[in-house]
Amino acid sequence: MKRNDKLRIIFGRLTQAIPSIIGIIIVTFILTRALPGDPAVYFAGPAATEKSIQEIRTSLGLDKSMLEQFWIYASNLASGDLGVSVSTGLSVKEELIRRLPASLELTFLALLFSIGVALPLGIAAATRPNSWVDQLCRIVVTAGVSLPVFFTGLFMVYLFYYILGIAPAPLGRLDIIYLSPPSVTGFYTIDALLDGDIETFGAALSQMILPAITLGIFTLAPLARMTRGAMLQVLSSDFIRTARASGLKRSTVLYTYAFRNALLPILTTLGMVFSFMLGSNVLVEKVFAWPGIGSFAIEALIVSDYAAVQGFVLAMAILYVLLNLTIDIIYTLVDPRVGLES
Amino acid sequence: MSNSVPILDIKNLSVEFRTRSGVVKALENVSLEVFRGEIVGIVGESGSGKSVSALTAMGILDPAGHVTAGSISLGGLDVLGASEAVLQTMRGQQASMIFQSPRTALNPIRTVGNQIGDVLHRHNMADRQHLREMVIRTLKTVRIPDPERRFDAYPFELSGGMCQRIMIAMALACSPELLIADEPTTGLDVTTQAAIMDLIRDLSRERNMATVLITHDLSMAADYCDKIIVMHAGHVVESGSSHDLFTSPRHPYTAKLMKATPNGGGSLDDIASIHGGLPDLRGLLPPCRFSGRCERHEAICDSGPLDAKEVSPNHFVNCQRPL
Amino acid sequence: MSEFLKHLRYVLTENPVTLIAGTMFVLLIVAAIIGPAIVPYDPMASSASQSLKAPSWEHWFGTDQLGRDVFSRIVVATRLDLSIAVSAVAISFVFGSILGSLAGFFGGWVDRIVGRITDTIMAFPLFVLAMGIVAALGNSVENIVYATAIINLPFYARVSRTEVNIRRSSDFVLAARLAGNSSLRLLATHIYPNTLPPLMVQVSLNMGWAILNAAGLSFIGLGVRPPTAEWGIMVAEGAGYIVSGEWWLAIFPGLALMLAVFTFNLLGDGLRDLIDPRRRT
Amino acid sequence: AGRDDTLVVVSGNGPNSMDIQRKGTNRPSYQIAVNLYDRLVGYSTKTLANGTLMYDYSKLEPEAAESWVVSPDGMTITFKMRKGATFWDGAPITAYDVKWSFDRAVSLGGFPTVQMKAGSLEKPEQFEALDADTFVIKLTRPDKMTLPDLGVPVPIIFNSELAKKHATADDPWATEYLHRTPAGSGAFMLERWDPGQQVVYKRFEGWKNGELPGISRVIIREIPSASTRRALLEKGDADVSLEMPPKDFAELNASGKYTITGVPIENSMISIGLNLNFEPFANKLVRQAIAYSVPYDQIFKQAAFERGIPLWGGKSLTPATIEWPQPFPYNTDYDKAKALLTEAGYEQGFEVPLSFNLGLAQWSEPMCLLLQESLEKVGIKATIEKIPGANWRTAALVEKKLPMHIKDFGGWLNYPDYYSFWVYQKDRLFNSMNYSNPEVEKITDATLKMEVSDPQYEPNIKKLLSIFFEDVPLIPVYQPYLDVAMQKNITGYQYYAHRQLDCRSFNKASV
Amino acid sequence: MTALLKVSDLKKYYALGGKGLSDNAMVSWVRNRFTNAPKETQMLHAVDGVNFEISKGESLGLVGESGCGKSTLVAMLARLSDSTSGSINFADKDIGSVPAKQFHAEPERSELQIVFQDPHESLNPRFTAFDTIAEPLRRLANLSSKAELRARVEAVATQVDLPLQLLGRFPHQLSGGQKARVNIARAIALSPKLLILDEPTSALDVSVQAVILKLLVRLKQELGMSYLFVSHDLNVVRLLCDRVIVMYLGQIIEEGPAEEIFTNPLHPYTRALISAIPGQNKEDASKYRLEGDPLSPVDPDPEACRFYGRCPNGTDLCTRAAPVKISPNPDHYAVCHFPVLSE
Ligand SMILES: Nc1ncnc2c1ncn2[C@@H]1O[C@H](COP(=O)(O)OP(=O)(O)OP(=O)(O)O)[C@@H](O)[C@H]1O
Ligand SMILES: Nc1ncnc2c1ncn2[C@@H]1O[C@H](COP(=O)(O)OP(=O)(O)OP(=O)(O)O)[C@@H](O)[C@H]1O
Ligand SMILES: [Mg+2]
Ligand SMILES: [Mg+2]
Repeated sequence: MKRNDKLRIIFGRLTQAIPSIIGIIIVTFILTRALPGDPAVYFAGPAATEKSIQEIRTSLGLDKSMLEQFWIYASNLASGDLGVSVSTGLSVKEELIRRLPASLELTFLALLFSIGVALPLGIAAATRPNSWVDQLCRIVVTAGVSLPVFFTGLFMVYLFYYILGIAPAPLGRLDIIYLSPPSVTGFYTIDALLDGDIETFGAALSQMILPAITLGIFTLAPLARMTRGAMLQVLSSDFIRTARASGLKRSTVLYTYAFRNALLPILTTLGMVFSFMLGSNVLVEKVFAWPGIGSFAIEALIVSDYAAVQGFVLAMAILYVLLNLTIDIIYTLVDPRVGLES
Repeated sequence: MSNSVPILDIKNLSVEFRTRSGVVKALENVSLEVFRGEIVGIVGESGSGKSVSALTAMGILDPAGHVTAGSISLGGLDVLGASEAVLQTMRGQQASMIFQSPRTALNPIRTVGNQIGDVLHRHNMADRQHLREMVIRTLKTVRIPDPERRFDAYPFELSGGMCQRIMIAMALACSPELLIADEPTTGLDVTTQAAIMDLIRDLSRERNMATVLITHDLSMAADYCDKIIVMHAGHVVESGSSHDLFTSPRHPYTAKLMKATPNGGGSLDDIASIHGGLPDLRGLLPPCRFSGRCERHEAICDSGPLDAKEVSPNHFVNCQRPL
Repeated sequence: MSEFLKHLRYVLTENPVTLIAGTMFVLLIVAAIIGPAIVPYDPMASSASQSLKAPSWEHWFGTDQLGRDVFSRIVVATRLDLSIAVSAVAISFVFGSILGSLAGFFGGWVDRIVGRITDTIMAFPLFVLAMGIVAALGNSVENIVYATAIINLPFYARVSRTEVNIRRSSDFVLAARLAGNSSLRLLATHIYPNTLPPLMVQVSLNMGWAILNAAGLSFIGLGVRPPTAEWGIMVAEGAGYIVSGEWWLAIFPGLALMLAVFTFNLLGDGLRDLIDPRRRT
Repeated sequence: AGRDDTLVVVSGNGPNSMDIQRKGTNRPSYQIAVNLYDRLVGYSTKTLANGTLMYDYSKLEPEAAESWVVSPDGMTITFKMRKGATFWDGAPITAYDVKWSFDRAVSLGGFPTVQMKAGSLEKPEQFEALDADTFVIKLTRPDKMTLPDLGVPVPIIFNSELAKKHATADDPWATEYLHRTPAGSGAFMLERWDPGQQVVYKRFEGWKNGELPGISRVIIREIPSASTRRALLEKGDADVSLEMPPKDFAELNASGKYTITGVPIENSMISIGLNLNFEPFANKLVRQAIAYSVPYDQIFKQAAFERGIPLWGGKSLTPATIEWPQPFPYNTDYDKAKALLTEAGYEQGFEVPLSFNLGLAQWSEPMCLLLQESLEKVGIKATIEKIPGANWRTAALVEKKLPMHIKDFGGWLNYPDYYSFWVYQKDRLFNSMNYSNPEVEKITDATLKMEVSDPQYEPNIKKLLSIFFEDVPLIPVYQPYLDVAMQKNITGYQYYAHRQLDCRSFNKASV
Repeated sequence: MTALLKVSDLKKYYALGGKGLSDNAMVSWVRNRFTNAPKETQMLHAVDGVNFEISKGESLGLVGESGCGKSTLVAMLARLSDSTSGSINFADKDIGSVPAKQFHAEPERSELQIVFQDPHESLNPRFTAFDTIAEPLRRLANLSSKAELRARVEAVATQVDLPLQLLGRFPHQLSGGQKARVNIARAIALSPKLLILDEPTSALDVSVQAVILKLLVRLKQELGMSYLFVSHDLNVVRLLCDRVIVMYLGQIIEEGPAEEIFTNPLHPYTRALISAIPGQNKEDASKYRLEGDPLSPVDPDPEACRFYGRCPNGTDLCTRAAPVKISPNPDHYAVCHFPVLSE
């Protein structure tokens, strides 16, 4: 019965996302059409004539009215057709399937790094508020968020690859001497492990370290701050005092009692951080030659590749919705009260 | 009573809080003894140091708080000198504490059964297999109907009175020698309040526990306590048996407090308020912290440190000019 | 007023970090106001003989490819960067908090509509949305400001929505209703001002983001128009020179940027304390 | 493993199609045409002063064709196919394949068709396969460009049997298939292509149409950040690094540790375009004034880092030679500029937007900044507009609406009349200046098909050039180098017309 | 003497599924949701058919367990929320028909005021004491001249014994008693005819409580107000009120003169309530202890007594027939099948 109820909540959440997705489809459509470039001109190639441009405009359906174009786009979308990217000549779906795992793999690792650093820092700061640990933590994480990601990225390449030579060459997902593992999930590390190829796994992982740290540093601050704030609040609440008065161990009090309660606001921040990271990917991928969805988006945007931009944004939006759903599910798992307020 | 050793023995305790806005002298020279089988009430206005005394006794004072003088012995253990590990074992096992607003005093996202289980497990009262059984047994002792089902309930699914019972169950799970109840019924309905107080009294009688009851409400203290300690602004102003205190209060503050409490019958004219509020506990304070509100205040009150005077057997007053 | 100043002093001295941040903030403001008048070189003037000079006594922060003085450019850029940050944040603050307050106060369909709008914006990868807006509208300073404002709007809307929501049926609001206030007046004079302290933290964080956002746009070529000096674009351009050894081109504007973002971030808590009367002693 | 005969190339952009004849194919895809496909003929090479090999469009060499004969009237060209040459799948390369491929090029429309037209190759009827070994082109008029036009990347020979298997009624030319899967006979075969990431070639061991390449494998990785490309080269992780800013090439060259090609790009100029639709620029005097206010030297040093050949400071308004490109007779002379402006009635100056293509910001942004600064000196206030790559073509070339802009056009075939055809003739796509001059129209049309040896040719061209000098709708600044940075152990770089890597001639010495 | 306020058959139902649930309602709601899944909307009967009157100059006490609907009732009376049905007549005008959102424009707004339970929560943290007290004067009395406003505020402050130098302070700079005074001052600034006091002293220390109670009594005499005094503390109600009504789960179960309710309660619940007051005769008290929690206020059975299950006197009858009204004398009644019969 209880599970049924939660399922209903989750389903409700999904339906709630529908207007947002429709909104995104519309906004993206309008935004792409507002881009100043003319895909027909781009498509027509270097030696185009007025006539050939016109031909292409017709073949791309760009001569139709906006409303018609939207209708065609929407109905194609409904049948799962995201269109063809003008700039790469491949179907957008294909591009997304190939590039999304690259971005996700990187983002997940970055998130892992960020969580691994920010949470302990936040907890340490919260257990000693206003001490030097606290202030140091505040300054360190703020420093991380104060630099543009591309700068941090280039600087790290310079330092760790160029000067120190301890990082692998920023050549994308794998160094030249390795072959990409047979694709199952699209995550090179996981695929390599599935293939039993430890060497490739190591190579794929080492390629990710610098970009993941670059992305991660940028998100340390919101996470650590939120962890600190949430922990402070929870630690000063009555039930912690009860737990302490009952003689529970410090670690039990800190993790089983305090941290689990602080998890909810942290989770929310985590969701924000994740979508933030997906956005910052655009810049980091450019620095590290990462063949992900972000660099695809930049190129597409620059050449007014309508289908590609639309497909990209849609994929991200769906990802965002799924992410929030996941967070909601974790929420309901962590907090029995969730779902009682609709 | 006096022939045995007290379970809780606080001697000349002084506590201050170092805050940004100055040093708060929260407790000064506080002494109290609690023996097995007796219920001792601590009464006083908000901010008079009741909770601080209790928390210090349990060794869970806020990090800003510092004990500047005195000693605390709890079941023979030197609380102020003991290591955190020893104190942790002591808490819950030798002494436990329950708090006001039971709903927030329980972990909102853990089932109540598990919370009690945590305590039992911590103090090696039950192994994992028998934990549930033990918890349910504990729940029965606080007269919770249908304990099997309650085990899996979250605090928000229970009423305030029920939560307070859970708290009591948790506190008594390991059969401690001392129970400190810090305003256990504030925020509960009158009817629930009475039931909870009955429960606490019955349990401490049954188990021959030493019990400290902290409350605002003099009439409640009168109803349930054997001995009462009256605090004001970090001082113990008067202590003695309930009977002595109620029939012949000797400290002006105690007398005033009694007069201020409506107790059924009588008219509004019969009750009186106490002039002014608690003094600011930061900065310099007069030897008698009540002097600023006291109508009997005279020069002698400011003359020197106060000592408890035994005005009749086991009835102490901290006043230069007792009634 | 003197009350306020006293409080200001208290807030500043209470926490050393806030004091540092406050001092840096004043420095930034000063640089923004009088910067162009005091810099040693014309920030726009190129000089063939002076190109790519390392930091020295003449050029504290070195010179760029065109021989322009990096120090002068950084100082002069303060004004533009602060204005971008302040105006972007002001716009999203005003619109976001008003939308959020209305949603939180009236609930129902107002809430749903505002909720959907913010959800829709949030579901975009924010930086890409900003890119799209700037690419579509053209890369002028105003458009960068608008883009930044739009992507930050949901944060304000959300925070103020919850803040209003928890206060809307609080006792003091009911009391104000008893005093004869209409709903809108309640919202405007009683609830809204009380939601400001938590929003202030957001404001200060966003100021930093706004500058970083502009820098990111510069990196992909959508930043402000040259030859305008702006930290982001200087870092973005200078980043290409790190490997070839002209580190000063990126490092100094990067430091300036970091300092500013840093200041705003650290200032947040102080700002909240300043605006919250409960913190006044 | 095996890096000795593998060439690692890092580049800013990668191909977006394996079919150069496809619509929307980008510049990096042109290399496919040379590396994966063969043409009937290729260009011979010449060695430049600095030792770099460069294509010589005036001398053709056999590729898939063993020999050819031009009929005396210049109207028919007959090719004999090379014996024994095969496609990768072993099928022989026949005249039928050539016929199908050429038909395709002139039928698809768009870029390949236009490029074929430049050599007077316009309709399928012009092509005939007499038998498997004999291919005939019939011309409607003799054209000096026809043969050179066969060496450009467009007229490649597809494995027609294979391609036809993948053709459909909707797609008779198998564009979808060939877009992803090359079907050629070139010196290299495609090992893998990860769009947006890398292309890997491996040597076609059965190649007969030339000398077998010295490198057995080529990996071309896309690395968007130019400074990373430089770092990779310097750390030895890349053998060849492409598309870096002129400054990096200049510095790497100066270090002496790398080979930098430094080939002047044929028929190419970095110039400033003045749009005649913008009122002040309609006046020739204003255009000349601008030409006198360009800080040539400074741009050459600070934007181009001297990676090119100066195109200013010519001696006289009448050209001495028909060499192209050649310096225009202008210098930086603000006084003269001011005088001209006053004469034109613009002594107060005016405001003008100055645009550049964001994709070329590395050198065009500093160039614009310097230009802006010196225009200020003659009272002209320029505001700089960055235009993203894709919009550039729309704004500059199709709508022709940019008043003042940086141009980097280069023609594949190195004739001034060819340049004029694309850039100076009225309404041409690359005539972003909206320039039109009846005399230019006339001379260009006349000389375009004329043999260089024709006695009419030189005087006509000189006339044409002097019009360019005088009218200056386009102010050339320098002829850019095509720079490629290579490790010292890499030899055999050859500059090919499409400016992309021709991997066939590379050799790698082991270090 | 005519009734100042007459409430007839007033009801307030909340449809469940919305937000803002708390306390017991939440519990029962959760219970309902998890045990039986039907999705038709359930109604929470917060106030369920309440009738009573308050005369001019009278003070009426309202007691009842937490969650029994006191605050809900009071909010309707003060026109802060709309009722589901029933009427509220105030000075012979049906004010219940004016939507709460528009009531601020009615002349009755100034005549009906509340003092809330928590003196801290009911002060705007950004308003000084002066601003708070001045607010109703500005809004409802249209006092705009600064001097006049100040004079009035100071007069009111004096009336509630609030030292004038405290007027410039923010709530967090005031003590509990002072905050209570500011609240009272705000409420009486316009000399309302009816002042509702929702547990005005429960957040205060005993030491302050007495002063505030005395102040209230004094003000009532000075201003001739009527009081509706909501409280948990029966001792206080007894001191202050002429008449008392006792509520249980949204309904009035007993009403009568204060003294009589205390000395001679009819309803078993009232009886239990009184015996739970500390300081009573101990032996007698434990006989009337209530066990368990109240029933759910969600869709209660109209045919059953809502106290059944906790009631020491309850029998089968109580689950089958709605309790009946018995009235030993004209101004005292209870609703029960088995009232406590006086010895
Ligand atoms: N963490 C702390 N920091 C600073 N001062 C404190 C702290 N805890 C308590 N105090 C001060 O110590 C004094 C005594 O507080 P305590 O909580 O013991 O009062 P109490 O008698 O329990 O009051 P209440 O009835 O309100 O619970 C008060 O003046 C309080 O301000
Ligand atoms: N907005 C609401 N929506 C749904 N139910 C509500 C709402 N407000 C109150 N209730 C429910 O109505 C019932 C009456 O609540 P009310 O606040 O009036 O009780 P009360 O007698 O004032 O309690 P207390 O003494 O604790 O203040 C409760 O069960 C409560 O949960
Ligand atoms: Mg306390
Ligand atoms: Mg209430």
